[in-house]
Amino acid sequence: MYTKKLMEKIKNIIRGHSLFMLHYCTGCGAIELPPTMTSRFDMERLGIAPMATPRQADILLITGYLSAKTLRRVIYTYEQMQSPKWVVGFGSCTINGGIYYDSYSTINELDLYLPVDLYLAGCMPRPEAIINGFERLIEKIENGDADGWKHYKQNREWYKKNQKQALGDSLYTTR
Amino acid sequence: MEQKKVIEKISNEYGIKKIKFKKIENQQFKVKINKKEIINFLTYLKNIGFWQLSLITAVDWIDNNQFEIVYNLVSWELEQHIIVKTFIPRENPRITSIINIWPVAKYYEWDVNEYFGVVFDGNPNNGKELFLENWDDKPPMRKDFDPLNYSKEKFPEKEYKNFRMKRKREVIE
Amino acid sequence: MILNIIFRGLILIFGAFLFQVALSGFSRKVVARIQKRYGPVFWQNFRDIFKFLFKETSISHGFIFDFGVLMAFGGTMATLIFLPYGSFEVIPGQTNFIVVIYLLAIGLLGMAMSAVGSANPNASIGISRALTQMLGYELPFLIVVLVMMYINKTSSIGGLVQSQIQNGWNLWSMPIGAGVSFVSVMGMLGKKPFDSPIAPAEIASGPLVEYSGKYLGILMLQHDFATVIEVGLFVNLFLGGGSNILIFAIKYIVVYILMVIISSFLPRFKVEESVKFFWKWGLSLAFLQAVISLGIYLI
Amino acid sequence: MTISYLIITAGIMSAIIYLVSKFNWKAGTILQTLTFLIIGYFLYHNGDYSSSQLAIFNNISLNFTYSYFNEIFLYLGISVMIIVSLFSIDGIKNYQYKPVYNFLTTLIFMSILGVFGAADFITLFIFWELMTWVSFFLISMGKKYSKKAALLFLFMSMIAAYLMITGIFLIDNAVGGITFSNLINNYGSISYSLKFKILMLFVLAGLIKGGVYPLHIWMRTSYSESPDSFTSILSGILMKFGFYLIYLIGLFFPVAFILKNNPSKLISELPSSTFFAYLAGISIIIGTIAAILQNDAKKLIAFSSVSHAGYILLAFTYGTSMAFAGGVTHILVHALTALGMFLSIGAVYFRTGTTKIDELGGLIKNMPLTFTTYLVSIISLAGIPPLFGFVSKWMIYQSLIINGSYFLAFAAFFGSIGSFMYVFRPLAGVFLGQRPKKFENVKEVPFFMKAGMLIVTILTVLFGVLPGLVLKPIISMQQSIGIEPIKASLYRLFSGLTTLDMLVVFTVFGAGFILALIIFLLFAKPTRVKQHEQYTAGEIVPELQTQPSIYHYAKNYYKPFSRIFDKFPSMEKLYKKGAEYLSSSFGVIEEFFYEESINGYIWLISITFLVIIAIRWF
Repeated sequence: MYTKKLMEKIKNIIRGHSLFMLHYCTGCGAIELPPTMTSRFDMERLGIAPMATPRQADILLITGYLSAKTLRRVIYTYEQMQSPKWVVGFGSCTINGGIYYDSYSTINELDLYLPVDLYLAGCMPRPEAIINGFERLIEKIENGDADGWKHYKQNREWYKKNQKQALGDSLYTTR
Repeated sequence: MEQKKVIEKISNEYGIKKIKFKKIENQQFKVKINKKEIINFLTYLKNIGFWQLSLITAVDWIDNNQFEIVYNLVSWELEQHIIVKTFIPRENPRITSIINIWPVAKYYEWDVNEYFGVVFDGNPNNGKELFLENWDDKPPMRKDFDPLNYSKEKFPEKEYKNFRMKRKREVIE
Repeated sequence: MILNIIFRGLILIFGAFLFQVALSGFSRKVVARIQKRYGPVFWQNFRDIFKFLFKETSISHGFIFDFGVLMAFGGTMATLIFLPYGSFEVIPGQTNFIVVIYLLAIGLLGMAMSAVGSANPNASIGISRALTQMLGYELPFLIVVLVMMYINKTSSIGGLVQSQIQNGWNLWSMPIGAGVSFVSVMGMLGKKPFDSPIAPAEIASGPLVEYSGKYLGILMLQHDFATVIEVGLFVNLFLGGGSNILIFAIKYIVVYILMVIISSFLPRFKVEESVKFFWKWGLSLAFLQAVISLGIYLI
Repeated sequence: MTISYLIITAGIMSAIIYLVSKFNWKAGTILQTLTFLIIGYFLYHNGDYSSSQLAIFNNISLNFTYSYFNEIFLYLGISVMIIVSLFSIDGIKNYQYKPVYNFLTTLIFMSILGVFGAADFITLFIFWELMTWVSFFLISMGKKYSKKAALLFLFMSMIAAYLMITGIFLIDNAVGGITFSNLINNYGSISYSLKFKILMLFVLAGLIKGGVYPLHIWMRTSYSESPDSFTSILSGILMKFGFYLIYLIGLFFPVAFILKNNPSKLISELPSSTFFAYLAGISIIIGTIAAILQNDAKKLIAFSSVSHAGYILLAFTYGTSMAFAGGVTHILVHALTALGMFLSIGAVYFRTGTTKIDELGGLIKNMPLTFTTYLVSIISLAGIPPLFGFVSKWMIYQSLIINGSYFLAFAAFFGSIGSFMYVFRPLAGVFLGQRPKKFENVKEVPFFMKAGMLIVTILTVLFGVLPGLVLKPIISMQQSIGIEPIKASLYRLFSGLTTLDMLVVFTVFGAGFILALIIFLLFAKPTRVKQHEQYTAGEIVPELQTQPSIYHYAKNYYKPFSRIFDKFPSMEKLYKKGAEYLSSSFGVIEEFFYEESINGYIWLISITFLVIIAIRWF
């Protein structure tokens, strides 16, 4: 029992310091990522690197507003990622809709559809804020608090219900 | 060619006297025309050099109970940009498609059809899906459509009971 | 005897794992410094590999998807055995160059099979590019090595190392060939100008597109082992191996870091461009080296 | 039991098999398999190294021999025929004329015994011609354009036959007899220029049959259009007749081989062997590139045969003991692998009705054994270590390295690496990738087809691990014809440069695989997903499944590569242009050659024969 806990702790520490994020930029916040990744702020020193496919990625970044049409793809992509996996909501649009709060085609709150582990507030958050946010995420992962993927698995029906409400019944699910 | 000459040419050559041209800029002018004339007029314009259709769009004049269909044509030889407008009633909006003159009109008309509900007779894509997936309300660009209401209904917000606390996840019914 | 061989084989595989994974982590740091960044810690690659191995879920696209990965990983580990490392040989006398080159191909074939077995078109495109590029980089390298084997009258790598101990490094005796082989090895490793098979922004990391969790971890290990073989071949063939394993390792590090530095400031070739590059410059220079060396040898 | 009796038996059995097949085709095919098995058994068990004669008229007889120099070819022929016949028990179900097919393949078997067992040139020629005519009918039983393909095959074979019969007449003129022993005894009396002529005639005939560039033009159409199980025979055995001829003539005219280890003699005697070695190198390169660019699986393998014909010719004309043994081994390798590839593609055709790579896909789920056969065959063909193909390639490379032939080595390496590209294409396009909806219910082939493929697979692996099984008869063959034999034990091979131990290679590979398996099993178990669950930049694909080729990347697989060769000429087109020019110039002759029916052509051939006979005897 103790060894299992220790093993889990080690795994979490390893996971926290090796985060691959998916290159699936959905909104305007993606423009803040290049400075975060390149020389000035250098995200790689935290062990965070961009990845091209959801199969290899650990973090799904939702960078800003998310239209309903994109949400369908994002859900599909999220389900293709392998757990443990984390969702980071980026900018105020993912929190409450932001300036698109009354749009007929963008969603208001991401947390209803995907289990968000970390929100980065701002419109848009500066690279410093992003780095700060990621450090917070690493901390959460190391402590085992970032368990959105487990929550998604356990409360699948609730999430599916919300997704269907927003997207209609023709939502494609993988399993 | 100068704008005046172009307008003169169109007024002289095209049979109808009543049409009024209005200058917007040195190289841009607009004209309002009857719905029945639209095919003939556009064909004529294409023949004298306006061979590029750059946009078809619509405006919802809800107070007049009318849709305005706008055709933007460009001529690179005459160096002019013409905006042709026509009005159709808001109830049961129908107009003849111009895909036989400009094949590219298929997509512009499809777009207008999806967002305003205007039916283009002769366009095969009326009523099909282009940008909106599983749309279940009235066309969204109409003035009587309320986006805020729709957004509240379709994309609700979660209510947080205790916002300051470390947010524990729980299923909210 | 057999137990001894097994033991030494396991030691070799484990040592190669520690060495190369740490080195490739270090090379990330080198690249970062070239780009004026701070860069990750040198054990970052251990974290990455173990993170993937410890993933709780991973997906499989069927039997061949698993089998190909095992074939690639197993074949590459087997190839590792047939190379001399300084004075360290796992099975004495078994260092046949042609066996090494062809066993290495097993890794590629297994990987190709598995990737295409995932039925993702991106993977297929990547594999078609990788195989096409292979026709480019292997030929100049093999021609140069052929000259070397002809002159030294041996085709075992151990024999070539021995002859270099007597006659001096092949790097000095055939410098053009060494240069050609250096570029060829960069092609084998898929380093920067020749990385069109994995082009992440273009075909979503190509063959690797469908791999997740432990599959990806295993393939990262496989890539590291393949790196050990390919760079080790270069060190053995041109830099005279090493009298002990430490000297071998130092030479290895120099060659590898040099490759990393060169590739860090180069853009990417299109695949037919890289084949043409290898055929135009690589082959002609390799044949030039052949003529020169043969002339010297016959005189 | 001498060969002559076996041949008579085969002849008689062909009639019986035909009758039985008329009654019940399956029984006929089983009888055919049994016949081949029994004949093979008798040859193995009762066959003593001896010569025999089969008298036809009082003073004309056919001479046969069974000895070290041809036994390996005899066994190769018999085993290929047994495997194909086993495969045919279920495999010829869809053919139109099954009894005739069985009858003709039995005749092919007879001609194989005759050609490989012949002890004089006329016997060789008679059975060679029997094979040509029977093949002509067999090819024309195939697919849509098979008649045209058969005509082209016949035309090329006829050229080969004319060359050969002229050579035989020259030999007869020079030494007064056409038996092999007669030639050996009187070899010294032939003048140098005559030797050159005879050698050229025979080698050219062999090259046509062997399909070496630029005489390969019959192969593409004949291979792709003929019935599938016959294609395996065609590439497995009949193509090797050409190389048997080269090998045979090489024995008597020691220009190609260093018979008594006298290199200086080789150089002074004839420059032709270098020429042929370079021709072989070109053949390897052209065949490889052409194979990479094909879309039809059978055409692809046909061009790969051009490339591998180049390897065999290269080994034979290269002139070292090692290369020679490598060439003979490569004949066996190519026979086995081509058999495996054609049988598995034939099995795919049997179930799906197409061999176009871009129309198929994902068949591994339905046909695992077919896939395994194909996989093992291509690994062997590409020359990857634990399998048989590596042995022959290793031997050829060793001899190239010892002598430092750069261009030839370049060609050989090119063919070897290029073979990865072309063998992988059917693997990716036919067996892997996305399966179209219409092939969802395809089943694995019936039992006997499976059995045939399984035997090929097992043999390929077995000979790879224990190459000594094959090398032993080759060593005795080399001893019997006076070449210094290569050094080899059951699983070890020695060249002047290094030692190859196939068992160690195999064991290490196996150990590596097991270690990989252990590491694989240590970590969490994966979940299986459906084939359409793909990374597609977020797009969802199940709807696309109705359009098969959209999501299966098989069309223009090597498009970037083919762009390099956009402006290169094609030999076939060149010949066609030449033919067009000729046919427009010689309108009268055209009527004979371009007749829709083949009557005119047969008439022409008969006239030619009559003329030849008339000149000879009157």
